[in-house]
Amino acid sequence: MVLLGKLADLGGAPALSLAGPLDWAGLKAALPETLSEAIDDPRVRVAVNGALLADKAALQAGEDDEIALLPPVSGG
Amino acid sequence: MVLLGKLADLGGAPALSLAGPLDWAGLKAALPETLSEAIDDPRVRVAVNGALLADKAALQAGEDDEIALLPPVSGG
Amino acid sequence: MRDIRLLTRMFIPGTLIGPFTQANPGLGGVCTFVGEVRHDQGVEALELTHYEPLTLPGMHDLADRAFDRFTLMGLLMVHRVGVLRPGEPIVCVSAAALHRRDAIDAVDFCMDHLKSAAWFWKREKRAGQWHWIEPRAQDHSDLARWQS
Amino acid sequence: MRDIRLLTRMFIPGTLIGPFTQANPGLGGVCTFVGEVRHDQGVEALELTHYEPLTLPGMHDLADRAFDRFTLMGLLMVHRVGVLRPGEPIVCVSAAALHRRDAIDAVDFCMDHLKSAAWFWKREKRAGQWHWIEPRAQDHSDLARWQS
Repeated sequence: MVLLGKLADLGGAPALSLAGPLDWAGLKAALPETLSEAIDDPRVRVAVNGALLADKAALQAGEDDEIALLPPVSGG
Repeated sequence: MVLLGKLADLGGAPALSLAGPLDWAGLKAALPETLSEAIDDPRVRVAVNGALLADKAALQAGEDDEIALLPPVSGG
Repeated sequence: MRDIRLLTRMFIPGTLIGPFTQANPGLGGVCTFVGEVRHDQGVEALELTHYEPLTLPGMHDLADRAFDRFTLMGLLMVHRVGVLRPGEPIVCVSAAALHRRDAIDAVDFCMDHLKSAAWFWKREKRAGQWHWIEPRAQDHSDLARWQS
Repeated sequence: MRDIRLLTRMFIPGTLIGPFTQANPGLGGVCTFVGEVRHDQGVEALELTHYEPLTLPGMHDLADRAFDRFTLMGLLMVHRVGVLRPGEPIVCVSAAALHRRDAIDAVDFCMDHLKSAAWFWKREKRAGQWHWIEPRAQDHSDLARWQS
């Protein structure tokens, strides 16, 4: 799993390994609490293997999938 | 007197010497007919010694003044 | 001529723009914007993080939209990632077109979208500490200009 | 840093823009537009006539208005006069500012005004004959964009 921007600080690292398969509830349960809460922000997007999910709550990731958690991008 | 743009073609040269003093009627009378007619176009501006006249019909130029006849500038 | 790149090292915009201009013979005009890291009070460095699988495709998608929207001969879009010092170039967008309006508007369009819709996260170092930069309301109003 | 020039000889825009950028340390962005003589069908050359006592002061007046209207650190405005061949640069406007919107808008503003309100008369040579270029309606609509 890849954590971008300030989510990397909350996760303590830019990448984490979690055991799959994972749905959204399973992912949140596997993360530190502050990170788990932060990714509920509707501006946080989720990508699986480089493809953005339209609805992150519909996440279904397998053992070898790369999940990216993407906070809002920074201003100019 | 300095003729710019296509007015130089009508005058046959980019510069002419005329005897002063000259007002607008005197200037028009001293020029070739096609040029004299062309400068009546309201878009033609007149400058004396580098200063644009607000009303070219009010021209009053002395012996050593430089009169410039300026047609509309070209498009981009 | 289309040249879209993410660069991890310092670059000199002139070394990109000269060849880009040469590569578009017959152009009427070239508009170029170069953004540099500002010398903001107390800022020692700026770091840009990106997510490779989204960032570069996102820039290509933006280039596609610019080519659809404007009549362009060429588009150069280069963005730095990594750690930058104040004064270093961070972004360079150059558009070549037959007519100046297309060239200028394409650069304006790409910059507004790169700044606010591209996948970059920035943090700046002040007094030895890194601070994340938040989204800005201004960026959304810049984008709204193009939604007609 | 303000650099306003009429040039009678061929110039290389990069040789002006590099030093201009260097002369404005601390800038956030530089926008540059370079216009070249287009390879229009059958056009062999373009000649620009100017009237020295009006043209250069007119460019300085335009620069004054750009500085009044936008928050700029520097402005470079260079225009060719004389006989030019297709592909040669004819105009280069570069604006340096803390913020990109000022830099881009200042270049757009100066180009719209240079093209239609500056004292240049152009003629082009086709099949060995010179033909004067008339004013265009498009230029007036470009100018109207700034009258608010």
